[in-house]
Amino acid sequence: MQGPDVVWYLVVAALLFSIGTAGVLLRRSPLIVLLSLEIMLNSANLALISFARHHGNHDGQIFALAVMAVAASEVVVGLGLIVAIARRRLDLDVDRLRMLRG
Amino acid sequence: MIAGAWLCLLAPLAGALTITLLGQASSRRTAAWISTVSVFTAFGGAVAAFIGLLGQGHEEREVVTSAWTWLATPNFQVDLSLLVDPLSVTMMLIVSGVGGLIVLYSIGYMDGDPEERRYFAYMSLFVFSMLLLVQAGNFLLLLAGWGLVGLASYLLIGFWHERAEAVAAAKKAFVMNAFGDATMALAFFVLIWQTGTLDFQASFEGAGGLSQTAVNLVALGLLGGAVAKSAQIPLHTWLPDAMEGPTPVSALIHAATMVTAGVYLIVRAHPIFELAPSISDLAAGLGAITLLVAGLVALVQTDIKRVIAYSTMSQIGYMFLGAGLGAYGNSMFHLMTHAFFKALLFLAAGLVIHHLANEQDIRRMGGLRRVLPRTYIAFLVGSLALVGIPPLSGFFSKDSILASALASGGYGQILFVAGLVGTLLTGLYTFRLFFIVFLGEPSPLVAEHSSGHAGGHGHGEGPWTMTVPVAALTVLAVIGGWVQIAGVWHPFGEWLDPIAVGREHLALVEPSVVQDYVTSALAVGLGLLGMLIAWTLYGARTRPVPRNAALQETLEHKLWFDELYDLVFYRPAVLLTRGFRRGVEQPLIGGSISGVTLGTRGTAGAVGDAQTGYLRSYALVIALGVAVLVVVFITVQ
Amino acid sequence: MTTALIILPLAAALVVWLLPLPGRAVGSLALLAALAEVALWAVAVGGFDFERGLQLQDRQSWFSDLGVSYHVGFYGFSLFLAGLTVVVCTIAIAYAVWAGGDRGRAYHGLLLFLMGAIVGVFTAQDLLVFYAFFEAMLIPIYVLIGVWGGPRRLRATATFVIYTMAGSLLMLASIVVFGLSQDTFSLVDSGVSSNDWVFLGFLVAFAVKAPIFPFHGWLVDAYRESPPEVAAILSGVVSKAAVYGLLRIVIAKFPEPVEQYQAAIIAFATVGLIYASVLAFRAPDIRSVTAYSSMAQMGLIVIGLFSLNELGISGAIVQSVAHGLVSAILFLLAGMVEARTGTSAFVALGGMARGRPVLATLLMTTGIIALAVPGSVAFAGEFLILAGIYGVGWGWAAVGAAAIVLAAMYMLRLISAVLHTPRGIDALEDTPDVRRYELAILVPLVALLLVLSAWPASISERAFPLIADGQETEAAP
Amino acid sequence: MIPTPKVDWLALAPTLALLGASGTALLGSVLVPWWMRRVFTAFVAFAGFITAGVFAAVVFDESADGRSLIAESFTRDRLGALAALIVAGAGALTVLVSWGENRRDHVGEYYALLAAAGAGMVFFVTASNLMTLFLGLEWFSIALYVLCAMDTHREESLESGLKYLIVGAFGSAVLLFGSALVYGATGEIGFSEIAAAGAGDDVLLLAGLAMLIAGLGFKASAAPFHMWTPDVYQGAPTSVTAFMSAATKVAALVLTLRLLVVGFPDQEHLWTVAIAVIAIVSLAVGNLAALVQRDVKRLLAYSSVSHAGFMLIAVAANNELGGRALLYYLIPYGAMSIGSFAVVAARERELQAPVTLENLGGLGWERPFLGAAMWVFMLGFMGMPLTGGLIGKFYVFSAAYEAGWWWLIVAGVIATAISLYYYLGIVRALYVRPAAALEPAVAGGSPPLDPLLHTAVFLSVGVTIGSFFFVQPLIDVARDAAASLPF
Amino acid sequence: MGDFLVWVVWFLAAAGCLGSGLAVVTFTNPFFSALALIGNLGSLAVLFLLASAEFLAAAQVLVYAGAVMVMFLFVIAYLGDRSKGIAGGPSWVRVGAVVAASALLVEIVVVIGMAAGDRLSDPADIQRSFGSPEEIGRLFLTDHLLAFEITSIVLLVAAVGGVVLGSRSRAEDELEEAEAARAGA
Repeated sequence: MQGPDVVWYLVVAALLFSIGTAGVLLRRSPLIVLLSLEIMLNSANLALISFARHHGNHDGQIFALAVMAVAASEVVVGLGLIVAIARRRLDLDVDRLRMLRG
Repeated sequence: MIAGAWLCLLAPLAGALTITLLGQASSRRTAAWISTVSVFTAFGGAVAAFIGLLGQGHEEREVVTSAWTWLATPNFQVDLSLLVDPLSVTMMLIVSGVGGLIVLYSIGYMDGDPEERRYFAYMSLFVFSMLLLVQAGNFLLLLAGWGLVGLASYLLIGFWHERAEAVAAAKKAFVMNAFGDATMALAFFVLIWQTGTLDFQASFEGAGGLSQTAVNLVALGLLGGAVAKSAQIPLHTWLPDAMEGPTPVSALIHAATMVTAGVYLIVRAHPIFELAPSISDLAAGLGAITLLVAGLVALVQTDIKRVIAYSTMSQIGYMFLGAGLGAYGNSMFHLMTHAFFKALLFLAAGLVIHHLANEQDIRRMGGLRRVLPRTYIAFLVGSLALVGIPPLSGFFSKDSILASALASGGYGQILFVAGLVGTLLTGLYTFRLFFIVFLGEPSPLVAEHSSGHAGGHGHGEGPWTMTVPVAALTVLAVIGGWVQIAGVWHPFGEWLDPIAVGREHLALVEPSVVQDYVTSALAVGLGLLGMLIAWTLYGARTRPVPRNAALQETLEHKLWFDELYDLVFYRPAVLLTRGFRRGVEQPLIGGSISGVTLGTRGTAGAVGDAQTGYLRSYALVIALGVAVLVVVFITVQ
Repeated sequence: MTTALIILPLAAALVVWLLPLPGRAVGSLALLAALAEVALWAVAVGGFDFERGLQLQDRQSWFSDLGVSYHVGFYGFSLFLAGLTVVVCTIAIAYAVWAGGDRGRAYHGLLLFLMGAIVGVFTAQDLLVFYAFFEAMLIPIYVLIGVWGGPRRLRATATFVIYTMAGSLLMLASIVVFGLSQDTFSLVDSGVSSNDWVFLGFLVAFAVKAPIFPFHGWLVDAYRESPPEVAAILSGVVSKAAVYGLLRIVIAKFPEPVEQYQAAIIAFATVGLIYASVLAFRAPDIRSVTAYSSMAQMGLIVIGLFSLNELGISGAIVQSVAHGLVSAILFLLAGMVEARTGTSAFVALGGMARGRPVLATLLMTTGIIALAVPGSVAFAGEFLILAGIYGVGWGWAAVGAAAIVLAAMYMLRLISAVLHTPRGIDALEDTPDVRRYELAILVPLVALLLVLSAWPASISERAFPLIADGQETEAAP
Repeated sequence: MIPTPKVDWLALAPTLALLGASGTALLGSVLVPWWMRRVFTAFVAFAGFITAGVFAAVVFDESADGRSLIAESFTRDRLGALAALIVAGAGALTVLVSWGENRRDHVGEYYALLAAAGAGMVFFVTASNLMTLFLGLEWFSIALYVLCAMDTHREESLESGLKYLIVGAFGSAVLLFGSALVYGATGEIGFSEIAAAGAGDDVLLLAGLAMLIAGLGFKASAAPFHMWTPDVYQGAPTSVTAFMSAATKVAALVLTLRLLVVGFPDQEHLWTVAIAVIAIVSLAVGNLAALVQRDVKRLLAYSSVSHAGFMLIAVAANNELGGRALLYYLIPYGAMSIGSFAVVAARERELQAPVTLENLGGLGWERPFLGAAMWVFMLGFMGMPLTGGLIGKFYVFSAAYEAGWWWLIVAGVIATAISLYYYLGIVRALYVRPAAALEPAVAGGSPPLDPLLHTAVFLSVGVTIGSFFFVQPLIDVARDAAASLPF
Repeated sequence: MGDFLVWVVWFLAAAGCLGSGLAVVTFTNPFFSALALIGNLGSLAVLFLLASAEFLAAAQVLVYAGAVMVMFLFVIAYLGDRSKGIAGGPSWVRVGAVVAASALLVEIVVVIGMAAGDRLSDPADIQRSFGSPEEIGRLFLTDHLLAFEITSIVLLVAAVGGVVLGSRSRAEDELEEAEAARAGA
């Protein structure tokens, strides 16, 4: 089964990575920022997996699997934090969180 | 002999220290007596040294004694050493002898001043310093004494420190002398680097091998010091102002001893001056100019002490003239007699001032002859000696200098003429003063002080402590010149011989007897002429005093020297200070600090502002950082 | 021995800080420790052979991979600088006891610490040890000025510390480069270097410390805002760290660059000398005059050092000691005057001599020694310095000699403005004279000056041999 | 039957000790009665750190020759052991500092997470492939995210947690993508295998390297990846800040050194310059921004940025001396960091308010010990004598010189000069400012003396000063540790 | 033929992946964004499959789309409608964001392009079992044992963190009581 070679995958990964980056940098809702981070991590996963296929070794796949778990962990903590913030009746807007600056 | 020398040096120092350390523990009188005794002890030491030296043959009359090494580096050494030779012993005798008399006089003069202790401590310090100067066995120690006498002079001129003029005068004296110190120091540097030593003998010997430029530099430096210390033009302006000090101070420091140190220096360093004839001529020329200028300025002064001060300048001018021409013995001779009669004049003037409760303006004086008859006589003797009327001391010494000038070739003869003119001026200004102060009817001021206080509380002609020294000096002023009579006997010259004339290889001025007599006739004649004019104008008042506004003003302003120095040195210095402060210190030094501070703070503020608190901007900076890093890495590889 | 000299004050400082003693006892303890230090120094002098180089050494490897060791010891000249340190610091502590400020434990402890650090500087034979002590001096000074100083102390301390630290950090860079290129940081084992940049790093550090024009921006504020005894130490002793550094490091280790930059350095020092003298002449208060005069004197000392002949260098050492004592006395006197009148500004002073003979005598004596009246120890120093620099160029000597005249002008102005002329508004009739205890503080210093004036050779002929074999400077004629 | 690999338990012992402590504390937070929960969990955590430290010491002693284990998952060598030791020490001190916080909620979880974070770092410094690197990083990061946000009643804490989390996750994502690129270029994830793959100047590898540097720079708070640092340090509970400032830096810097030296020797010409530039930017930004701070925690945060710059100079030197310098520097730096934040914590508890330069006023006189200690720490940060800070800077400069980077020395010098101003500002606040304007502590006077915190401060002072006097033993250790890397 | 089908599927998946990714970033409502992310993850799983990562594709669907996204949606539902637009913040952040994102894109694409003709041109031969659960599982128990264990620890830590942050604390209660009291007064 021959499909597109690794370069195609990588281009998709690159596009996803920048989409994710743009999301993190542009969105004010912490929820969407978290989602964008997931996209970034997944783009890396895509790259890892395609490289694993390209090199024919499993390290990339294992790595990607670990990344999934890590991504899940980040989400858990992130959501917990968002819940905590929401519980304090604070605006869910990363731009409003700027008591600390200067 | 050596012990005598050390005793002579240290007794006054001990006196000064004792008075200082005792402080309030001693009464004011005690302090005065401690000082007097210490100075007379010094005189005793000097006499002992004198006798000791007399007992030696001519060639052995040069003894150096060292206490310890004063300053040393591995290859350069200066000892704390005294030189006892006829020249220094002469000076020791003059300094301690005249000094003792004047300190004794001060007991009466300063009686009642609240800070008498300080006065006497300073006086002792001065005598010590002056003795250090004349006994020093090397140039550096001489410079030490040189500086210390300047210091003592400063302290004593400014003794009445509440008076702004006195303080200013003291500072002026010190600073001008510091200038002289500096030029001397430069001369010593040349000696150190060229000869490796500052000992008199060794450096004189070493100086023989130096280039003419080097010798000239050394001589010039020494001359700078001498000129400053002896108030010769152009560094003379401090001396008249120094009259702000108590009168005995003027007598001791600014007439008898310290101001003549310049002459002593030239005589002491004569081997160097002989190697630098042009500088010697310069010294003689400066002396001549000074004696004329001072004589002229003295004509218009109205302060009794200032008149005498200018006369001092003038007389030292003679000594410079003589020393510059190589007549060292004659200069020293005049130095000695001048010490007697000038001290006498000052002390007599002090009696007058003391009597008139510190009034010094001669325009308010007159007719003191009747009030102070003994003072009158003393003053008259002093004045006659100053003018050089035989057989008083000044006659012999001044004429010997003029005769030497006459014998010194063309340049000497020009100076000879100047000296003669000076004699005329001397007669004129001396007796102008004398006639105004003592003759005529008592002025209101004099009358007031004579009637009300006669025999009252120690005014009159003063207590014995004051009159005895005056009497002694009167006698000395009369007989002081008899130790050397041209063509008859020369014990003084022979005494100084090993120093002044003992070196065969040096040509020395030795006037013939004829020249001596011609000079005497001319000088006495001119002196008498001066006195006659003075009589006409001020004594008998048969003629009005001729006036020339411009000349008068010029003389009253002392030829504008003060103004010139103000313009050339003081004002630029002030401007420089202001320029430094406003142009460098504040804008550059201070400004650079504030500038850097402000700049850093500004940048820091900007960096702080970049930390906006927007979470997204933090991520953005990371993203940009990564982007830049990647670009750099893949392009540079 | 040397280590004991360093440790004693430091240990005393610790004791003073840690023991909860009452105020009086603290002062006495500190003073006692300081006196013991003086005694220890005297013992060190007794055991010192002035004919030889480095002695009383203590050496202990500190970290070997870079060749750094704790190495201290004395040369003849550093022994004198250390003596100056212990004497002035002891007197400063005595003064502090007299002045009796608040928080005595901290204060006395800091003074003792400072003392130990300065002694350390003068004995260091390893570059890093030197740097450590050099910087350690700053720590107590910062607090001493910052906490107990005058109203503008904050600015003064910030400027002072940052200025000097900037200089010494450059020195640290130079030390690193020098030490690594030599494979050792020992001043004894290392050879010479001809690296201009390294040389300049050291030079700038010491130029700031001295200070030499134009690195003197910290000077006046620091001296004016310090407590008097701290100003005394600062100008009298701390500035001498620059002398030690210049002599022990710059001149000894960088013969080539020194020769190359000699004229420039002398020129800067000379400019500073004249510049500071001129500014001192119009400065408005005792402390400013003393501050600028210190700067002028340091300029002179640097001139002496960079004459690179034995006359100039001996003179610099003599002058270092003389100036250390003189400026210490002047600052302490300024402090006493301030304690009486609340000011040291000339406009408010004057006429203090009348009825206050002791004060007058002390100030007068110190002042005239400060202006190097011939015959004084300061004169001896200046004479040697100028004689030394004359060998380099007569023009320098002439300018230096002119500075003597300027010194006379500003010092006499100071004396008159305080003691003479009509009474100032703050110099009241009943302002007391110097009292017995104060006298006991000042007299030792003044007496020392007088003794040294009678015998300056005690220092000048013992300042050599300077540095270890083969590194002596060229001899005079 | 799958043959399980042989596990070197000793090498893992420090990590396992802390993990065990974390687990025990976690259990304790549920099972132990509330009144002794704090005592129990704190003790367990403390014991865990101490045990980890002891194990690390043993590992250090027994690992003269480093070797990588389990298919190059991690390495047993002295570098890792020493770093683990420092982290463990920092953690133990942090426990002491934390005690007095009187945390009422989640106290057990707090200590559990602290131990877990410590475990993550202790593991992280031994990581030797990109995957364990990433995992270790996330391990302690996630624990730290939670710790930062743990004071859920304080908005600052929440804000700092969220900022740390999002920016941190972003940074991890970058690092991850970089790892992927490196993997793509070489087909390997082990550091030494990457080097051995000989990818040379492959652009994929270079781009990946750039991203890895950015990601690690983020953790080390090196500018320009530092911007989270001040906000997070300021908002987080102070004891957590103390831990982060010391331990995270140790972990991140040591691993940066390991990764770059082991994994990218062929790209040395690129990354040394990059690290050098980052170091300079960190020095500049950290010091300048610190100048204008009023909040002491924030100020110290910027100061930690600048110190990251200093230590990166040692990394940039890329020589054995640099490794030594870094490892030495970390010891006094860690102590000073924890110590200074501990003092801030003490003041904070006393005032019940954030500590600013203003309300630090007079601390030096009111609390002589804390004041003197803070003074020592500031001197250490400045690099003044009597503290290891001086020796640290000295070594860093030496390393830079040996690498030929004289301009890094100059930059360091200028930066230090600037830093004086704010460090002295703190000293000035301690001693110079009058305490008159000070708001008194809450009613009832000052809180009781906190012996544990004082002990921590005392130990920090001891390390700070001791590292000045006893350089030789420390530098021997650092040299042995640095010798693990193939310079 | 098989290849063509693979290409079609690949393109569809890639397009879906990118489109849903864009949707995640552009939707204002987090709920829709989350849904879009599920699509994104799903299409990624297809790509994984095409890249011979069967086990991962499965895991992706199960773990991610299944577990994580459910949690996401749950939280979003709990928080209610909190739509936030793209706009806001300083404009330089927005401009910078676009610049940075596109710069990274361009760079990575360029890098890939440069590498394409070089290292990435020649894929390795793989066996059929490549990416199978057996292979992955074996590696997880041998070479990558440690990674496996650590993954679990990370998850555990995160779980604890989630609990800690998600639950109310006493301090918060007191704060709210105080606020309420103040509001009441």
